[in-house]
Amino acid sequence: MAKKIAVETTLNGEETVFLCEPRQTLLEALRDNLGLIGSKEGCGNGNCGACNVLLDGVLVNSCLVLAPEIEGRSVVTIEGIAEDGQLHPLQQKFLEHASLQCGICTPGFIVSSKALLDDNPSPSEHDVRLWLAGNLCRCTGYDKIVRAVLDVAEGDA
Amino acid sequence: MATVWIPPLMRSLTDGQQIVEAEGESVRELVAALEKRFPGVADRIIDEGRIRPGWTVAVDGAVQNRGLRAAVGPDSEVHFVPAMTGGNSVQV
Amino acid sequence: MQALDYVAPNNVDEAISALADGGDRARPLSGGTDLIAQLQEGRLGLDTIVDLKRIPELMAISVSSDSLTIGASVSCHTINSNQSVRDAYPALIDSTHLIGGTQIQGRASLGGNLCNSSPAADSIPNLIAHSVTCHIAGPNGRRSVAVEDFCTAPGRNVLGNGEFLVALEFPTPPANFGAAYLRFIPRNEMDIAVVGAGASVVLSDDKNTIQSARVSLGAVAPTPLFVQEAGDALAGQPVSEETLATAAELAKDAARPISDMRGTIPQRKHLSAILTQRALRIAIDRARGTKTVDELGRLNGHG
Amino acid sequence: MADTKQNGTGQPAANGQNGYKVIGTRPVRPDGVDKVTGRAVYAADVQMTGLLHGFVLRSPHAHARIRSIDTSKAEALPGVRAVVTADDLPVAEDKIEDLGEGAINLKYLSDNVLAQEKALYHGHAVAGVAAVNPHIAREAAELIEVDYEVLPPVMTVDDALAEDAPILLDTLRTDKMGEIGTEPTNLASFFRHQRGDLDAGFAGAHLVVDRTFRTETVHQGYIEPHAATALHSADGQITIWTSTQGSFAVRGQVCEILKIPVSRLKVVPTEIGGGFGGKINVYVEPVAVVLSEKAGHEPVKIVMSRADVLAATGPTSGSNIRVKIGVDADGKISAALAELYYEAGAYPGSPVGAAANVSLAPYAIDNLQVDGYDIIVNRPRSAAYRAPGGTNVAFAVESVVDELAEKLGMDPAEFRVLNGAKENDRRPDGLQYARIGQIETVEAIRDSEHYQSPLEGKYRGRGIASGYWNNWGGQSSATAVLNPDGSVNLSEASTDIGGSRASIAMQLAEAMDIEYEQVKARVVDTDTVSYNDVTGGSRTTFATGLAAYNLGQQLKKEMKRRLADQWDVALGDVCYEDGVFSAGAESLPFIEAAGLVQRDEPLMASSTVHPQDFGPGFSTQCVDVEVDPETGKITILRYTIAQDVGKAIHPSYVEGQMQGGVAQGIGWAINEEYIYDEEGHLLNASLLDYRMPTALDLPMIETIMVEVPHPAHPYGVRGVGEVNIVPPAGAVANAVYQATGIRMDKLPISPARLLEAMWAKEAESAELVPGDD
Repeated sequence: MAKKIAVETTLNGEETVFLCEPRQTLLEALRDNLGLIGSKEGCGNGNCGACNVLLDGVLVNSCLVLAPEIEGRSVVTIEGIAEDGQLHPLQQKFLEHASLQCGICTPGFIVSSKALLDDNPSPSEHDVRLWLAGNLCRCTGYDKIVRAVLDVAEGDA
Repeated sequence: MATVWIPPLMRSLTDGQQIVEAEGESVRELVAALEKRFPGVADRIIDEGRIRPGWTVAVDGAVQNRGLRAAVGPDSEVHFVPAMTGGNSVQV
Repeated sequence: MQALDYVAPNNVDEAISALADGGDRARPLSGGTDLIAQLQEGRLGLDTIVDLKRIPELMAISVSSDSLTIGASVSCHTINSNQSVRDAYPALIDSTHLIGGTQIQGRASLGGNLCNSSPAADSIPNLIAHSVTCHIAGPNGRRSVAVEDFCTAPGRNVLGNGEFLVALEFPTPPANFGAAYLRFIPRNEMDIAVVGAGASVVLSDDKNTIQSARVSLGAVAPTPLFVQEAGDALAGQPVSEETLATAAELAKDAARPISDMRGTIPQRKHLSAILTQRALRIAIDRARGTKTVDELGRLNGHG
Repeated sequence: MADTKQNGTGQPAANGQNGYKVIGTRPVRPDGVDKVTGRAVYAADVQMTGLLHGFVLRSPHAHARIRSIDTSKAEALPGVRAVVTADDLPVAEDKIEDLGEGAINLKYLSDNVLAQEKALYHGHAVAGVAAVNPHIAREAAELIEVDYEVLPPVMTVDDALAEDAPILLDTLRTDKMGEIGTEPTNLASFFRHQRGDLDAGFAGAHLVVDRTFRTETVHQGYIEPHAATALHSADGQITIWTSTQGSFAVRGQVCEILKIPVSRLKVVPTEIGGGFGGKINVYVEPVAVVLSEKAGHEPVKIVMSRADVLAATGPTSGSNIRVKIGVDADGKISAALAELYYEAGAYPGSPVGAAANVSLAPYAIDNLQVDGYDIIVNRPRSAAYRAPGGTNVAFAVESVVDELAEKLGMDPAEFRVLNGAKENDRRPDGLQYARIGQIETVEAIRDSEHYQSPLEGKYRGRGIASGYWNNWGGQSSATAVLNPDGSVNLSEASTDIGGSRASIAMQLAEAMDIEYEQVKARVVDTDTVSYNDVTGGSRTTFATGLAAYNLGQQLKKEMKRRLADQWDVALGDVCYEDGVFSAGAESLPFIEAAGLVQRDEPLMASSTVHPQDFGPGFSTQCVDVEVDPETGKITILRYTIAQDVGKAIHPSYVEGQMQGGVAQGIGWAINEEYIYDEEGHLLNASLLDYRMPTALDLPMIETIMVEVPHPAHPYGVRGVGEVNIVPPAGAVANAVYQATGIRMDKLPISPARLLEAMWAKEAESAELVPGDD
């Protein structure tokens, strides 16, 4: 079996050290080594967005990052979106708008939407659809997801 | 007498009749009555003592969970049709 | 995925020696959006991954009076976020906004897109239209190659053993320069180009004559195609739909596509002309300083 | 009278309507917070001590005889704990069993899980490996040596029915409703619905349109890949944690495949990341069980890759369809014929039976014939997909209907009103409809702001189409425990894919006249409640909701009985109104009563139901498209769906079902398809090249919930999950015709296909108008 290496990182705001094999993706390390199951694998090659996380504040597919790459960097996953025990406004609005059906894509959508609103606090419907085009949802037809994001954006504006 | 709609592929057994009348208080009795007039019908509808897998019986517009034991009224309309469930339908 | 070693050199020399140590079972890693996906599929027999993103030179964007230099590992997201690049090279942003979705752009780099050397790569026709020079480092020192000469076959390029791409240099556009990149995909995002077209023009001062032009196509040949004859035919011609149609026909003639699951030969030939013409129109509008955002949006499916 | 209302802002409504307190409101679902915070446990999220990881080796060939399998090198790899092949499964009988989800041949069921003599599609499972991590399991699988004799592939209806076609299954004989053929064949079954006098109907017709159509294989496309963890304990007890639409369906199938009694197997449903019909059949579950046993009773988890999901699970049938419809001078349909050839995949069981019923269902037709052919080909065994078979045939029928209306000079909505099926008319298989809402859905579209507004611009077009889905009742079981604080624990076994815990809890709350928040709904395992059919067939809110309603009635009744005893009054004197029990001077709010009635004895209720009177669903939809004449690409500009929903329990989730079905239908219409090479290799087994719609490919989807209450449900519920996917392809095709003048007879209407059709049309008109070059 391959040798493991230690990786030091800031995970959801906490200094963290974990062991991984270099061939493990960040997604695998998060789920299997660190017990953070909120990031989901829908495709394993960057085409569905269910594993999206923020790496140094930038939206990435965690299935396309090798775990050792996050040495010294900061990672925020769906588990780090709520703050001080309060749901993030996006999480709250996704619930109110029934923006999830099966829910498997939801963590990825919330992480992506947070990245969008960090980048552009008042996006248009088109901006939302373009930004979220890398996140596939098969249940909702996106309507209620886009409405939830726009609702939060308007609330912030 | 109940009215029975004969599936097209069985009409060779009923001299081409689409709809026949038959006596019976249950589907089982109805099939028995049909079998007397049109030998071979029962074999096509029943397999190992139940409605053939993949098929179902409907009485008065409703698919019958009780199959051969389902009650039939004097003015009932009875159909034998492919079963449809939550999965695919004809998995024979 | 097969077992791997991971090294992250801090400078170009360390990277050269790491790649030399690994031989042909070592591969440089930039954004990883192609490489890691291929590793997951088990398509590569590799032992060592050399992560280039800790090397400052590969992560830098620098502007001089002559040129813009973008480190080979700089992510599309970083490029998109750089206002001076956005202002001076709007056509570059056409590509960096099209490579994958937002989260792919968070990682994918121009260098990676180029070194993956897919015939359908969304950045390469654009780099050709911009007359980009590729700066390469390796065990035998440094060298430079014109971008249109970089790719040699699907998935293959001029990089020799132990060599890697350091940076891409964009000459500062002359006055009255405009460029554009367009691709055709069945969806509006998240697709591989059926055909891509990059175009650039330099107009006369009155902006009614094309002084020079470059046209390039993606996904219609084993490598991204520099259609020099189309650019040559435009040089000295007045800006008109007829002129553009002539160039479009030359692009169509130059295209030598295959039929595969993403497109047919007739479709790709046809789209070569359509996209060339559309890209030229936008390039001209940009050279003239006319707004083209709406059309761009529609053509790229962002409408 | 239909109660029609438009989708509002999506904001939670304060109160329900029509006298309901809970029904019609939009509360947050019980599993919501876990799903927005990443805590919800889906199948791949299961972790346990000593967990091994499985990998399934799959056939690289579409059609091949398996001569031998050598697993020795795989077994020798360090870290490998078990390797299994079909030889590790009990010998399955070539016999049809009804496992509650449709009749199924046990040998086919088993052979699909691990190929026995033959690999029948690219991706067919041939061996399984368990190892200490997924990487080693995969490496080991690559060391398994399979000796294949490659056979010519049979990929389409035409291939399969050709005179000298290679035979996939040696023992298969055509079943013509109980009359069994004698020759080897790829035609698994044939059936016919027929009534009236077809010849006379066509002979007397003023106008007849007769067209043939082709649709390609498509996948359900759930975002969660199949995954299962199995523990075969040393005491013989087996537990499977899996993502499924039916835990009892998994139990039934696994017990049949492994020949074990149900008492030895418990199936624990995890949260499920989408199913749409594709998570009913078992794939990796039995493999994980035998691996677990062989690996020394350690738990084994198998997570499918996306490529495997596309190559080996799910898809629904490609089809060849002929539709011929005649109308009289007034536009009334005088006769209709539909011939449906559906590709079942490697084993019999396409949804052609359901498709036959969908085919002409929206119309009242006296003279009708529908023929159905179930055909096997070297593609994955087809699985149910949202209104199975419906989208294919509705595309064909609605295209022909549109052409008829056009040739008659009639508005397509008026044509559908004139010919619309209503109460006492007959569906294609001859059964009479009870109260249905087809015409109401057409009228809702006809009168909508969308349909009434002009559509301007070149290469733009508007299309409408209707669709039917049978829906289903099925069997449900549930229990309710009354807590002393007045809350109720509702345990049910319908796995929740789209908010059904909420809609079922709401019905219990309504029945008991308590707050929604007082009901705690959870989905339980197969050891906890009695048998429960799949979440499918649009049955869950209807049937499991009915069970919840019954639980409420039982609890109220027993509470009254115990209060009468406490208060020493006659049972008939105890009233329950507005959440308060009373009898004479006695009065007690529900919450307090809940404590009082359980002083002497706890209180719980159980309910089992198997309703057979389920109401079918209809939908009519309207779409505006724009076609790029230079690329053939379709842009969906605007979309409105009207659907008869019976009664919307949780309107947000009903709208969500409508919007989701439309989105899938649009994908099917314009881009989704399986692409194979000549040898039968699936080329596009990724979410890059299997092109499901992204957020940027769709507009907002406007919903009109038409409420024609279903008479046989206490709240009028009809299934709402499926019919929405039936019309979109037809609607889009009709809109494309308006935009381009071209009737597309193939799905998907991909840019390449539409571009070619436009070229062909250009060439044709160039020929017709000499000199106009």
